[in-house]
Amino acid sequence: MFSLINPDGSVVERLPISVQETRELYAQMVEARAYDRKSMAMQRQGRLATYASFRGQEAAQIGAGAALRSDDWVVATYRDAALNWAAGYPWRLLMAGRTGDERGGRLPTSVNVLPPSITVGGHMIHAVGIAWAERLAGRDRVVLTSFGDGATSEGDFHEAMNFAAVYETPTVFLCQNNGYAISYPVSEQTRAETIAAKASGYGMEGVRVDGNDVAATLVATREAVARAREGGGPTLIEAVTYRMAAHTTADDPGRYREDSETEMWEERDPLLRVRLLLEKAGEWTEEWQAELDTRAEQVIEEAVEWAEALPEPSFDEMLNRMYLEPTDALLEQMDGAVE
Amino acid sequence: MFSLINPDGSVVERLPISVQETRELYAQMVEARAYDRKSMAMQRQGRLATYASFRGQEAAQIGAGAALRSDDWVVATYRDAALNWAAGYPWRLLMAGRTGDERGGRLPTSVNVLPPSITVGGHMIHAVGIAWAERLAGRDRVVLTSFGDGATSEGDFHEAMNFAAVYETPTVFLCQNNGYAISYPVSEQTRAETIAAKASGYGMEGVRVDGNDVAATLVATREAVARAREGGGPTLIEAVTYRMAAHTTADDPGRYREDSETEMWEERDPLLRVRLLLEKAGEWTEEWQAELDTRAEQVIEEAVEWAEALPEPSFDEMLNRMYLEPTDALLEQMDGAVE
Amino acid sequence: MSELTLAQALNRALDTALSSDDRVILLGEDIGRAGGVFRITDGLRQKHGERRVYDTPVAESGIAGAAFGLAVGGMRPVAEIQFMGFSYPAYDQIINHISRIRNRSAHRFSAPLVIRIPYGGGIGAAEHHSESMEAIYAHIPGLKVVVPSTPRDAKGLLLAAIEDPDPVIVLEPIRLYRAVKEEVPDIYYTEDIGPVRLERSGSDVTLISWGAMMKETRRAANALQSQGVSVEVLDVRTLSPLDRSGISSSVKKTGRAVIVHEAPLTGGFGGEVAASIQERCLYELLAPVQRVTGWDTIFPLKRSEAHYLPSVDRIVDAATRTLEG
Amino acid sequence: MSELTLAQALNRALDTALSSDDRVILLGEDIGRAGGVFRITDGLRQKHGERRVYDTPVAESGIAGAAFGLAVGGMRPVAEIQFMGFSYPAYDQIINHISRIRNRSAHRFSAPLVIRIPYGGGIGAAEHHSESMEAIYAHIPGLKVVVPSTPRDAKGLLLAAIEDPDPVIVLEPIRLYRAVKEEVPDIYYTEDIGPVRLERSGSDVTLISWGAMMKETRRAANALQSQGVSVEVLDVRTLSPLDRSGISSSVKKTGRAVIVHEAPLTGGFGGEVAASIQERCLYELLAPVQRVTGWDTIFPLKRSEAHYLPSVDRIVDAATRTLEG
Ligand SMILES: Cc1ncc(C[n+]2csc(CCOP(=O)(O)OP(=O)(O)O)c2C)c(N)n1
Ligand SMILES: Cc1ncc(C[n+]2csc(CCOP(=O)(O)OP(=O)(O)O)c2C)c(N)n1
Ligand SMILES: [Mg+2]
Ligand SMILES: [Mg+2]
Repeated sequence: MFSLINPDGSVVERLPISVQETRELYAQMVEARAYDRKSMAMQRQGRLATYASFRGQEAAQIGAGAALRSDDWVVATYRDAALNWAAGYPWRLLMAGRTGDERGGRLPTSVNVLPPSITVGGHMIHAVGIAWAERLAGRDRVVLTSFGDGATSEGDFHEAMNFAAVYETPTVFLCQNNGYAISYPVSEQTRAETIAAKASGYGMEGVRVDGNDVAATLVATREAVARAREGGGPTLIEAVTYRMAAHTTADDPGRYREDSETEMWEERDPLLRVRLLLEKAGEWTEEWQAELDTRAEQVIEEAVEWAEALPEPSFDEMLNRMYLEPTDALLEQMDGAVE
Repeated sequence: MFSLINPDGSVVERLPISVQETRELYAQMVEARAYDRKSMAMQRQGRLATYASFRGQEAAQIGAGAALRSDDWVVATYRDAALNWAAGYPWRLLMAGRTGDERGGRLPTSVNVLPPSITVGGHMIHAVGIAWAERLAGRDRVVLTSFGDGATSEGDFHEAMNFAAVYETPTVFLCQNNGYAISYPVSEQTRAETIAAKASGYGMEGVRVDGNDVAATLVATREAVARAREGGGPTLIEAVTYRMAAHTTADDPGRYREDSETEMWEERDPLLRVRLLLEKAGEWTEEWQAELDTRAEQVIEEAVEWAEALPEPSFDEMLNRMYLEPTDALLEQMDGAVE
Repeated sequence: MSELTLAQALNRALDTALSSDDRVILLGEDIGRAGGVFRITDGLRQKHGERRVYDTPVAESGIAGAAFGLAVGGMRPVAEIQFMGFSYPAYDQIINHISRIRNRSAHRFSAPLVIRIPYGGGIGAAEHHSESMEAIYAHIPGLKVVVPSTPRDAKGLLLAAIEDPDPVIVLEPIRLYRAVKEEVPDIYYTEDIGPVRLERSGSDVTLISWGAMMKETRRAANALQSQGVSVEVLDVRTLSPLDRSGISSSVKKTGRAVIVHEAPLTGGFGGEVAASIQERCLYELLAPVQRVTGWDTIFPLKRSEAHYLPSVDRIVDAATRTLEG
Repeated sequence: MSELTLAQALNRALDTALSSDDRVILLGEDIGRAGGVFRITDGLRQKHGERRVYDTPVAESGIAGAAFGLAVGGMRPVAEIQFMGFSYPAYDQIINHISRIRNRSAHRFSAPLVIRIPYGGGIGAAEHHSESMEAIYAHIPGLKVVVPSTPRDAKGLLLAAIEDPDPVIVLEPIRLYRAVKEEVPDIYYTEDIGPVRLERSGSDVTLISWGAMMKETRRAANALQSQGVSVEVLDVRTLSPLDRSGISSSVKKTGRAVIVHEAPLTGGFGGEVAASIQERCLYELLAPVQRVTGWDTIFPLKRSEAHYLPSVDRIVDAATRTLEG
């Protein structure tokens, strides 16, 4: 497994990224964690529909996001808010989506990120199709698709991997192996040693990386992105990480995993190790942390305010989103509606 | 690639099967080819619905079938008449199916073979479920499922392979790689070097065998069946072979492959090499061949007669096959029917 | 007898089935250790063991296909699909294999299995978690589709489905899982698959619904009754086979009908019901059969959910229109 | 103008689209080198090149999902599914992704793509090769479904589908592919998605059908006409969005309607049409709206095909019943 930063903040080998970049990645992880914390709180207060925490997976998401060009595409899931944000998805829209508002999916036209996929497995092939379209258009954009360990059991994973390999599309498959598909441990989901090992069945490159190591994830993704951009085709990256919280706010992990396991992963926290690394290098201070925290909270608070201040979605809007032009049936339903 | 008999009839290594067994396998292949020949002729005369020839694939099918115990299961496809027959499916019922008669699927209760699957990919998981049931019932039956190279592109292949590995079901996956999914060559279907290489992504054993070599196929299948029977779980066997005829009688191979390719495979004919082998051993004579041919033709002729003598399927039968007891709607439809 | 919610009644049905028939096994995502996302299988793995209750990989086609194989192999599998919105990857297995093996084999093989699918909205869930696409299942020959709306029916219909020699889809109304309690027999019993249940007798108008919308339908019946309208209420319970004679004998009597479902209007199963009514009762109809349904839209996210779900008012309104007609 | 079969008209439409819009690409099983199992894409790969016409692996979900991605990425993909019976593995992609991206993204993204699906029986094909499950597509919000029955409509509707800003399923009636020839304009033209086509005017009864069954419906109209019945014939052409006003204005005039489709009765799209008619025209109806459909069975194999397919006699009979009613 490829790694660069140990859990204690020491490095495996000289980091191929600058201190400044490391600080920036750290700041992003702090901001993402603030979003996660806030969302969990709001969910408990009944202000969100459902929420799937990514705590523990910040390094995998921020590291991968940092490997992309601003016009690259991201096609990811309900658990990928940090990745989506790193690729340009504004917090306020992500938050709006979580309150149960379709307008959260209305991304700025400058941002090439799809609204998070809720179905498991179906979206990876979209990343293949988009990448295919980009190549047909003669552009060199890359498409990164993110999904969980559980998603690799779906037939759609297989078809997406195969299409990407067959048509040599510039697609990067990022599997965040966080140990579980809800309650079902990855050790039971497959008899393969690793998820990365699944790549060879498609004649594809597969790499395994410590997903709690932001530098390693960044470097591995950067390589895959570069290969894809140069016409070298797709790559499967398995980022080994852990879902620290429950699956969603409706789930009770006590039914299927030991606290001791979660505690062990707490020690491998993706933020902690970077803080320690920076601290050793004299690049982390409590004041800077306080500054980051304050700014993060403020940014997230603004996003929440924006999302919650959206006017009530209207009845007509709901019907108007089905087609570019509403059909006669929809127009009639708008007219005659007794809600 | 595992092989035992060369195309010229010489052996790679001492055959682990007896001469008597080899003669029997040869006789079966002759009989199967007679069925194929007859079916092609009948199709041209408009006496069959559609027909998918297995010419060139007799060794793969007869070899695999010979590895099974009489109570083992077979779950195979439209192209697997020889395999199904080897597992106990009477020619007359196979033929009835091809004339377009559901009664062709009504197997004797002593035979554990499913009616041929027409959809590509969907049936492999059935072999997993049946094998699972057999284990739950405490029986040691094995389930062999056969499919083509094209089927490995379907998501259902992936899910079936994974379920079999996860639940360690006694399932043998036999892929007859005959070079094409209709017009699409296997070299384009996947970027994997071989189909057998796909097994490792499931933590499964994968073997590649010369599918035109009846002895090699038999031996490889026997090993997989034994492992499955003993609780060792599933195996993927890739039998490399070639579809000598058109995909079905509606297809024109001239659009997508060269005659020279087909001619090359003609030299690797699965019957020819066994004939040469037996001839060298003084075990093949023209008289015996004539005997085999005559008997085969007679057996097939009887099957055809039986199938074509089936009474016209009635309207009520069609409606009565939907449920064990017809629903009110069906009873009404039977009563009121103006056909 | 025990006072049970619909969810508990389903749990008891599965428990009873596991106890009384060795061939019954359960499979699905998170149904083992976690007891299912709606806890319908809660405690069953602990009680009946790992060889009766299986967690599966996230692969709905695989689940349905494996259930098919298990059934052909002699078991009585009961599969859970986590939400109706995730049942579509299994659609091919259901229509092309599960519903067809009896036909394809001229009765030699059959697939006596159950697929349980929680369906419907009303809990402010995420996208794909509120679907009501019963019509795509009710259109499949060879399949049966039941939709209980009460705890008692839930247990009896689920047990009947498990006993049935043919494959049955059991649609479970999510928002009724814990909405009401009812006395449910502790013993093993079945409710017939097929007949509608006459829930209330009346003479002016027939309200016809199933599953989740029965709640609003019952309320609308109360509201109408308090306005002096004599309302008959039918809980269809089984969409396939459809009890056309049960429905039409009611409408022949009242001369008026309102069909209520949550699915979008166009192509919803209410079309079938309305078409059948006019075929059988045209000359008795005093007004057009009304349909009160979801709009022709995708089920919306939480903030718009109230816009979508058919309301008691809409049902009352439609009934009133038939009375004026 | 050229005399073309429906199959040829589709081929010309694709050729025209490939020539006039760089964003159009075709993908599907065996559509390249082989020109498709029905030869609808014959010659197009040779003419337009490998980067316009792609053979794909046997993976229908992948085909639909890749088409979705291609469309989101700015292309105008036209996917072929080999037979309707093999479209079900793609159903999840169609309902959960293709039809929803506009809604999910509040118009930021859309999936302007076409999925062509040959459907229907009558050629004595193998199992799964004769399906008529249009109802499961017509019930999906966000999707459009067209079903041409003439060469001229086929070209015009296919080109309209390719132009459409939303996803469109084009159902192609297999047994009409080569059944008739018609003068078809050589130029680029579109037929509006939506309106029914009034094929014959009459005053006694309206025959309503689409796609493959139009052939029997036209014959039945001729037979009835020769018995002195004045028949109006509607070719619905678009199942979604459904032209309810076009249908009801005809039935208001005639007072009688017969709907003809090949799909099984229960849950077939005829239920929607009949329900809509009685909603709008109950007081003008002189007899129950009749449905002449496939039976509630799986489409049978060759030897029983004639038992299944709705016959001219059945249509005439049903129309006669409405005249007696
Ligand atoms: C097709 C489909 N099936 C089932 C579900 C329900 N479900 C939501 S998340 C999940 C587990 C996914 O696990 P994984 O892919 O590892 O992602 P994670 O949640 O761990 O990030 C399941 C089964 C779904 N959303 N979509
Ligand atoms: C799900 C599905 N998709 C498409 C088809 C149409 N079809 C029939 S055979 C075939 C090719 C299958 O190729 P392969 O698996 O290699 O088997 P072979 O015919 O070569 O034996 C296709 C695409 C089908 N029957 N089922
Ligand atoms: Mg996971
Ligand atoms: Mg093949």
